[in-house]
Amino acid sequence: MALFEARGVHKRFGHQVVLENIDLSFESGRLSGIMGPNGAGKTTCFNVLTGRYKPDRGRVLFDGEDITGLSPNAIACRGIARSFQTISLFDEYSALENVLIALPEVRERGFNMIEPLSGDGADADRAAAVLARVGLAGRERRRAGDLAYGERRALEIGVALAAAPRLLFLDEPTSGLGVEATARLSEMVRELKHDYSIVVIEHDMQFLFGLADAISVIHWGQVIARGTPDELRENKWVQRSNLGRP
Amino acid sequence: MAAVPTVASPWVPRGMALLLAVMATLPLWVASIGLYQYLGVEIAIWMIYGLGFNLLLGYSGLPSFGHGAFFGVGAYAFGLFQAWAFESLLLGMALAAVAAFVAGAVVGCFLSHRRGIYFALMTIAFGQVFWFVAIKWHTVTGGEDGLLNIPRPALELGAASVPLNSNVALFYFVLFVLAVVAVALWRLVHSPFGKVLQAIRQNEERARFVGYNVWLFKWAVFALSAAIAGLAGSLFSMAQQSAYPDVMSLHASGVIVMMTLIGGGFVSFWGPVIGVAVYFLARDVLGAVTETWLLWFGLVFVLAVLFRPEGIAGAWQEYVGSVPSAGRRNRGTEAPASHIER
Amino acid sequence: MAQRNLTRRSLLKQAGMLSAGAAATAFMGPWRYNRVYAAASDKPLMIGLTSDASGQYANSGASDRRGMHLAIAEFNKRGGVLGRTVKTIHLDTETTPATGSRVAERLIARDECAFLIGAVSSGVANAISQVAQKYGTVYLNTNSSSPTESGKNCHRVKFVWDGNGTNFAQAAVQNAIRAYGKKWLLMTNDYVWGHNTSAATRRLVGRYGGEIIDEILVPQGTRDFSAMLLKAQQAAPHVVAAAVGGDDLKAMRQQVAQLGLGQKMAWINNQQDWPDVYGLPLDNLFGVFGTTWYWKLDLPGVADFVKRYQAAYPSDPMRVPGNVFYNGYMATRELLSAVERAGSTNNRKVIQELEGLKVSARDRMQHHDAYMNSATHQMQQTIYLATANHGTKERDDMFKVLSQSSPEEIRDTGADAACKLESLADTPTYEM
Amino acid sequence: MANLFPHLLNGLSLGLLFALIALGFMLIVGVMELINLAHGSLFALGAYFALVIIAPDPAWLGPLGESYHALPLAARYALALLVAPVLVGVVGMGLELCMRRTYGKKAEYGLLLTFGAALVLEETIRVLWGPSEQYLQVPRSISGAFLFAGLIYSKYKLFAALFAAAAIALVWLFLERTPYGAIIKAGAHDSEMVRALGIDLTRLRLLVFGLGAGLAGLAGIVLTPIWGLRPHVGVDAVIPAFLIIVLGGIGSFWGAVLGGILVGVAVGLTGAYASGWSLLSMYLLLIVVVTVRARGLFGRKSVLEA
Repeated sequence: MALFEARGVHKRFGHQVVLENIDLSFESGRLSGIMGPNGAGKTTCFNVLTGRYKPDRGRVLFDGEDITGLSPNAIACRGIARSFQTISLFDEYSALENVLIALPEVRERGFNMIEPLSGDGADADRAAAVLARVGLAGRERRRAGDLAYGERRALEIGVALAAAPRLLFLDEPTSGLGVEATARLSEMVRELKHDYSIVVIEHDMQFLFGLADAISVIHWGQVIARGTPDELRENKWVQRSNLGRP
Repeated sequence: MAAVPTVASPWVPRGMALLLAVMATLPLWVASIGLYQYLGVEIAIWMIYGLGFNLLLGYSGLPSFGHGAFFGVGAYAFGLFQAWAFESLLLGMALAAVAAFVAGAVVGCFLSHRRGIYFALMTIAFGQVFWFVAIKWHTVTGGEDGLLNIPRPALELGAASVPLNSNVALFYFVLFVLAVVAVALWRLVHSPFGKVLQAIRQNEERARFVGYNVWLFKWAVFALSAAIAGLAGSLFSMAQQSAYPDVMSLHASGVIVMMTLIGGGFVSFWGPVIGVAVYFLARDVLGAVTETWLLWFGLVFVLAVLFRPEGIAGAWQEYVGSVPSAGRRNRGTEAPASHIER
Repeated sequence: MAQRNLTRRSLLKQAGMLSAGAAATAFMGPWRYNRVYAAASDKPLMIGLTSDASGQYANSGASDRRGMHLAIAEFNKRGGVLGRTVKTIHLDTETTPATGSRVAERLIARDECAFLIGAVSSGVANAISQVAQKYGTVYLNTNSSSPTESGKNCHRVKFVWDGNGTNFAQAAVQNAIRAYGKKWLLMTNDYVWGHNTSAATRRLVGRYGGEIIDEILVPQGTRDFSAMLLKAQQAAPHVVAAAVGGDDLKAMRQQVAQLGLGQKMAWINNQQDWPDVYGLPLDNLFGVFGTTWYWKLDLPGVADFVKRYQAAYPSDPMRVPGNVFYNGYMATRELLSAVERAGSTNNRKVIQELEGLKVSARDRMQHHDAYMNSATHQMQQTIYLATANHGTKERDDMFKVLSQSSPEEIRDTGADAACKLESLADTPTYEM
Repeated sequence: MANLFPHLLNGLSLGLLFALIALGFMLIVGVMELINLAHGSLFALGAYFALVIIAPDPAWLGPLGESYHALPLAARYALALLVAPVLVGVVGMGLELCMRRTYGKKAEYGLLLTFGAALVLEETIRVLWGPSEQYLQVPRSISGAFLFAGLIYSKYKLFAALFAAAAIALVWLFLERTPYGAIIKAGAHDSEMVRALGIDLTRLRLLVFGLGAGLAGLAGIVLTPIWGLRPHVGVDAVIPAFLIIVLGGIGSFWGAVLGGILVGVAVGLTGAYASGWSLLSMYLLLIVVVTVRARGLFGRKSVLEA
């Protein structure tokens, strides 16, 4: 059984149908990709899957449990973490604090009002390890708002990773990055693949084709194709879109 | 891996110890600088109120323009308890805090999914409702004449009983409460709870996606802050030996916002403490000199917002920051957003 | 000079505190606040003025203060009181009771005022008097006309100089029933002062055979009265008795004037304070209202008093004194005279002197002798009913005085029962 | 039922006045996403300016003084209605110039600046004109009363309500039919788009603030003959304005108008049938509406929420 499944998901904004009868399934231990042109409904799809919007119809299942319409925090607590296309950090916090606050160990103590949450101890070591993993070792005490763009992208993933998620959603992680930084990120995600089940939205197909085990293509709010990268290279739409060139 | 620098968070940081120590000697020199003991009592009470308020405004980013309501609820609850039940200092104060907590919890249910302007407006609306009720329900509250003849019950410590009738005695008691509240809040803002609040202020949506129930946190901090306001209110009713509806007015609620911000509540734990002291002293000193003191105060306030919007604490931090080494130790620990290097 | 004084005084005080074991004594000591400072004859007599300078009574507060200043200036010209120059310090009470409390604490503790004078708002008066009673400082409520001030909120140290809502109602109700009719409608400001005043009217209307057909509550802060005035028209009463005060009254006055309702039905207003109406068109002065004094009373001394006012305040936009000024002046003058008669600023002696106060009609510039009710501490005085003075060319002659009632006729009998003064023994001694 | 009708009518006219009060506030909050707490002081300032224009101190005008005072009151009143709001608009523009320092910082700073400006303006009025009650003359043709269905109504109130309706219509025409209006509306939606259109955002803000302040001043002149005039009269205006905007939904013109009318009807009806609650009614209305509809009646998502 798939780790995560969406069945017949439907979402409308006013009169505009954004998602129509979407079926998706993501396997455990794999990196799944979602691609499609801008405005195709990829991000809305993510938002529905991670709880920001309730779908009008359809069901979302995680590990067999129906999580349709649960709040984002409830979904996050079940082990689904996500990053954002537009960087969304706690800008006044240091990089370390950004990760610290996202650790499940800290979350469990969220209503503890007495014990300090300090920058040392086991939690901090854990957080520092996450930062090291996304290439931010030595940047722990930098204010997130003061980090360079590429570093903020990495921290964006770091915050999601901190939750030790059973499923990690990455929303356009290469957005705004140059060729070199994209390559570095690609390496990092390849590393993460060993330990996490990942879903990535991208319009950079090259990036996705190099990493993904399976890809779904969304267009006009519908899944128009799915398969392995190799299979999709043969797909007409992908070829026409001129993005699938290796 | 580089060692993560430690930010020690002692129970009583040095700045706090110094402040409390200086305040403890106040009765000895207050008259010689041309002030008077009662002013010290009010300032200490409003510091408690301000610290609790800044939990909401500075730390959680929730601008409440109706917080006077809870201060007033505390004052009335204390007074009514003494009148209807029996005279008891600590029970009365506890009841005041609980009453304000309950009021805050109820109001919080309407507010906690609001942000920014809608949050501010709803607090104004609720604040007005409380004020209105206090005026209208005069059989209980005494209306605009206030609830009068509220006693200052003695502090019962086992066998000993310390009367609080003199302003000096009351001052020391208030100072003790201030110390307790300051220590508790200092712990709180460095605890996971406090850190989550600050995270919510910075980025509510991300906090939600990291797995925090933002509504519940906002609700809890609102009720908690209301409880502290109620506690301060109970002390105020003792200081004035009356409870008046005008502490619940929009104007009074606006003043606590102003004090907190002018002191630098956005950037420092101590912002409200500084702001309260500055406001009260300015009012007392300028007010005796000129009838148009509000004009001068307003002008200074406008200039402060234009040129030093981070308030006095912000200006201080900037100054300290410009002097190498001198204040390095301090600043990380005192600002709401801590362990930062620039 | 002043500075040296200050340091010397504070040094003395510090030395005193330290020798007495500093804070410990104050902390543990029994609560009996006896403040007596040896009154060196060269030490100025400090008086704290507590009338409002901002908020809705700012304008009346200023007039109140001018009255006090004139009385004090007249004493100082004669060499002060008991050989001491009288000095004043004013702090704004902001029409806010909580501020009144703090100001009173400050004036007593820091500025060592011998007496406190001044109030327009009853809430503020009440807050000040509670603090004053704690220290034993004599306080004069000059201009707040709430019946509670000499009723349930009376204090041994507080003396009330204005006529109150009940007095004015007493003066008006019986005549109005006879003249206009029995169906009365009450318009009541929805707070304590309004309710107290309307309760007094209600009682009297009942006693003289009238009938209350409705009561319209006016929340504090009301600016638009159109709905209430429509309602009043629909009810068609013979008399509307209004107990509306402050800014609410100012707004209501203007709207009643626009509708011409002042002529359409009989209105009984409680008291119209002179600073509130001065300079407004006469239409705004609708109905019958009370006052304690008017500058055109045909009595000896009045013209001279007006001249003294004009000489003292030549540039004041208010060219003639009104009731608020009069009350401020009279209260201050009588206090200082009482101090002279007592030969001391000691609070007990001054209180006893004031409790036995009798002022002749001539000195009061009123039609009847006045006296202090020693049980309620309210000045018992002549009350005048007046109405707008249409048909004169003189701009400042706005009132036409209709009648005058002696203190006995308008006595607030409820006050004696409601007022429980603290005993003199329970009032700390105080002397500055 | 016969008794109810006059109160509904009265509530409607009240509502138009409330909408007029909220109009300037609506423009500024809609375009600049700024809560202008100085709205009330600008409201008062308009009335005080009108006071001077209608009956200036003859000494100021020198030889012209006498002939100016000889002009009919109606002419001087009309002049005041035109000129005083412009003067207030200029003051508002001055405030906007100060405001520039706060752009791009925390939204609270703009709020605080207007709070401080409100203090300063009110106290300045107190110093210049004194604390006492002032009286604004209105021409004879619109003062006095008229009889309708057995009840007396104020002519001025009718004039004020019609004037408010006209002002609302004019602002609507301005927003809908002029290029400036189009720009303002665009600004209200999306400042990025405004920039993309090549519009000078700096000038747009100055214009909007001036216009909003001028409308506040206009409302002050119209309301003064009903409310009376004293330095702190602005407090009575800023809170309803605030409330109406939230009720109607931030950034919505019709929301503000409808919000004003709803508040007017609520205050009018409670004033007649439960007068003790007439002031509280608007707050209760707000709590009920905003609890049910988070962004008011016609509200859009606003950056002020973030």
